[in-house]
Amino acid sequence: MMNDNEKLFNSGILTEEKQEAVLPPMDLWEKKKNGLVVIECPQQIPCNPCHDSCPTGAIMAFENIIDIPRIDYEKCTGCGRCVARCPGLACFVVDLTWGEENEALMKLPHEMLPLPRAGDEVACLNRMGEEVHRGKVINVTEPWKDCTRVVHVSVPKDMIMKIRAVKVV
Amino acid sequence: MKTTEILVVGGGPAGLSAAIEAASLGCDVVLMDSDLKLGGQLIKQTHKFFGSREEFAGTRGFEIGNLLFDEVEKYKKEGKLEIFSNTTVTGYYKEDGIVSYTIGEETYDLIKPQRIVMATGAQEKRIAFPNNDLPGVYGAGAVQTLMNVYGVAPGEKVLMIGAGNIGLIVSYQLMQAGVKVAGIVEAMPRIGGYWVHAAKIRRLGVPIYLQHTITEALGDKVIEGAVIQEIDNTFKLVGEPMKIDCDTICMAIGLTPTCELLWSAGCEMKFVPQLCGYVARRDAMMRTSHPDIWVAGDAAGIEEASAAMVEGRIAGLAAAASLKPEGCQMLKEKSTDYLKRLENLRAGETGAKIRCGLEQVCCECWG
Amino acid sequence: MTRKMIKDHPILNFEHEKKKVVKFTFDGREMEGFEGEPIAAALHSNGVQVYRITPKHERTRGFFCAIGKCSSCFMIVDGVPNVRTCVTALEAGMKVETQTGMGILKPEK
Amino acid sequence: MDSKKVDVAVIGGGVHGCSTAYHLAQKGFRTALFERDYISSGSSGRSAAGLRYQFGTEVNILLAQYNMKCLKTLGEDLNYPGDLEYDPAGYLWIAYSETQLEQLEKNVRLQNELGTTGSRVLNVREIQEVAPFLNTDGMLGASFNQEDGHINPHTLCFAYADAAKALGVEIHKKTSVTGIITKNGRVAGIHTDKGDWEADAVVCCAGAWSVEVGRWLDLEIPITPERHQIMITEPVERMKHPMTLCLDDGSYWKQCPNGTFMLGVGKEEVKDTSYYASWDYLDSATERILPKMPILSGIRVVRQWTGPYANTPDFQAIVGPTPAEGFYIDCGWSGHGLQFAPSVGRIMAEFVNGEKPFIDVSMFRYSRFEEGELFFEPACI
Repeated sequence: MMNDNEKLFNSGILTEEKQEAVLPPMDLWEKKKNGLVVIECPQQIPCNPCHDSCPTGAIMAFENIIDIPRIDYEKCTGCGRCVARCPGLACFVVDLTWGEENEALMKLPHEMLPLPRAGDEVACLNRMGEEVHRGKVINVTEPWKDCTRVVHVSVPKDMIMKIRAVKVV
Repeated sequence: MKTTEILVVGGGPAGLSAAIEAASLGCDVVLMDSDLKLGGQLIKQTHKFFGSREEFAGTRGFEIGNLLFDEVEKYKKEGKLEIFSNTTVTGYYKEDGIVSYTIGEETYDLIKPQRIVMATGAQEKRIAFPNNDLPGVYGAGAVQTLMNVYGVAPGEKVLMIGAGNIGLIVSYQLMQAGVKVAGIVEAMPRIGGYWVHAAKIRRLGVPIYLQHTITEALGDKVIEGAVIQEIDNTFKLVGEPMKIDCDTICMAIGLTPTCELLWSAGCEMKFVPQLCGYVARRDAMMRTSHPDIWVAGDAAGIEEASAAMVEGRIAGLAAAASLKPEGCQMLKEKSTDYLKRLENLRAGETGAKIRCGLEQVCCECWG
Repeated sequence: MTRKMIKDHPILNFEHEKKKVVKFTFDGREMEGFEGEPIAAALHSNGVQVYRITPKHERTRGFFCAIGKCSSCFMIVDGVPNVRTCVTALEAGMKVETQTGMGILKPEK
Repeated sequence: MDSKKVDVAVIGGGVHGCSTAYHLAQKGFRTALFERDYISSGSSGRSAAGLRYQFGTEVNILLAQYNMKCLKTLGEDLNYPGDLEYDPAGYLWIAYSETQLEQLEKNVRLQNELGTTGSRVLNVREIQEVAPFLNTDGMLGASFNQEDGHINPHTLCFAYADAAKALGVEIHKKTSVTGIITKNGRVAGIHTDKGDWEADAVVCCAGAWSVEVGRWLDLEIPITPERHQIMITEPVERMKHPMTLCLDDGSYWKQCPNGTFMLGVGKEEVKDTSYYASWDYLDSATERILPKMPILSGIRVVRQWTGPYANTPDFQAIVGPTPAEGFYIDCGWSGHGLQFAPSVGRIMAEFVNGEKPFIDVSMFRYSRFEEGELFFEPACI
């Protein structure tokens, strides 16, 4: 039988033991203005639009289309274009330099109604859809003008590895 | 009797691609599709496609459909491509290669093509449980048609059966349409679709019940709920039955190739579980054992639409090149690229099943 | 009764307002739908889910495959039984009826 | 490979093979049945599945009486849980010329004399009574028997096969017989693609494919396979309408218990066992049938299929022992064989057991062709 963590992972939830692998190096992350990308794409699938959409080459070219994305964090500018392009909505940007000491800004993909607007207080959801925080929407962008929005929301720093979606309440 | 150089049966991703390629080589092409609207599954897809730039990765399915329609329009204007929608091909008569079809419910006619590309797609599988016939139990493709093509919600609260890519994607699309998803039931110990598709809906609060099955649909005249229960590794029921509140049950058990015309044509067929049913044996250029018939898309084995489009392009090109000797060079040039793209789409862990299936039905070339 | 249509959608624009509204009847009740949409879709949006009653076990049946393959949505349309309503376009003035059993052949006039 | 051993090997999983195996097992023979594909996959499952008293030769009429009696309660007698769909909706043979009518009258007279009292000759007004939807233009009269009818050919085969299995018969599906073993001038077994079986006797129930089986023993079984086609429509509510056969153009049609109409026409066809249908069949059948049954215009045809007749020179079966010792045949039914499974299955078991058949079928003997003793069945299409 599967243990609980396997069960969670097998149903689409990135468990803590697997999170390490996708995190940027902390020293760089803490300093990088505008944030760095976190990509939660643990399965080899034939897909590379994240690389195609990256204007700086931070998401490196794929040797094989099924490769898991590799990131040159030095080049990442936190622009969020991959956030809006990834078909799996697996890219997120986390800006640790934003706001007060304990705050961070998360740039999350969003394709549901109602659309959040800047200034809204929204429910912040973890990977299981549980509301773990109420955060303030700072900005909403639509980088590719294709209806996929990137919602910029302020969150407590210690929540950056928990929050993965927002919901208008 | 009407004649044409190439008949393409089916106007989904594979059929449209085949028709475009064949027309690009100067062939007269007739494309027939049984639906009211062209585009097959493409026009129902609001999610962005996987793959690479060549397969329009990162573009939404229905928008890819529009791109193909633009190409179709071009060849229609040039008089190379004729489209029959709402037209069901009803028979292939092997003796003289004649195809029968009906337009709508009334008109019946015949056409004699020189070559045929069968891109007939797939149909939904079902599983048995009490009340699985009640209104409110809908196929996943049907749910997509209703809500994404015609703008009609299938219900207010849906239980999804099956966590393959279709079950996961349709769950997400239901939420986009403002429909609640009560949960996704999956018999296997892991989701069958892409992990990222599952993550997308999990973070919106949709439960996925792994190693569960539906044991009963509730309701008298229409669906009023469902009962699900855990199963063990041998698929035996364990645990307690759990009642799920829903008014719709969406069946995303899987698809099986639509292959009646291939059987009628006497194509060599083989049952390949990895391709989800009976499929025609074919060579690398998608030619079946019948020298005038090619196959492409889900009809050749259930796979993603991206692969269907590439297969369609190969089949359309190869069928056309068999009529236009000047097309052979083109076939040689383009097919290398197309085959490489297919190889990419089928790489890795998620493509293992397809690769294993194809090994059983592909031959280098027919004698 | 007003139709239940999906009006707001984050991705799709159905442009329902640009479609031509036509009237038809279902078992004598007047309903509205869009010209050219499948009869089954028009009925569903009007809250009708039961399209026929099966001959042997008298089970209710409705929409299922939406591609004209499964025969679940057979109805009597303008007097003709066994019409696949999921792939038959709605026209103004259509008389749509629940099909009980298999449909009755009528002599041609 | 070790060869397996039975008393009798039956070739062919059609209705005659299944019935024969069942009757052999009843007599205590260890029996194995071999079918290349699945049970009922050949001509049996593809037949129009008519059942009738109305034949025109004595032997067929006597056999038919036994068949009809058995078929009525066969499901229960064989303890079959499914539905055989036995449906006595009647059979109407329609004459369009004096000669045809005379033949029908002759058939009915013979049937009545032999004890089939339900058969009678109808005038045009009476035809309208039993088949109110017919356009009777050009019809002179008909023969009719209300007890004739229809059965589901698949479940009929399954019922016999299951009953045979319950008596210990080995049923080998997806097993092709590839040859016959002989020893000291008599049959000793069979070769198959799954190994050899020893058997003291072999019964060939291979229908149109029997010619090939005969050749393994240097027998020329005079069968010409002929493709026949059938179409089926969407189901509609049951109407008062018997199976109707028209002698002017060979067209026939009936409504099956599930409401579908089965349409067919006897016409010049290719002489092989091909399963491929022809596009012009829809035209040729409908242009004959619709004027006679106008209410069907507009009904949708949903399926068309083929199945081979096993035609003999006189369109009568070949039944009984052969010059090859231990080799028995039951084939050549020329399109009306399905319904003869109850009687002839029993008779084949009697032959193998060395008994005198309960109905004399010597008219069907293999040697009649070289003896020049052909006898034609007038009631077939």
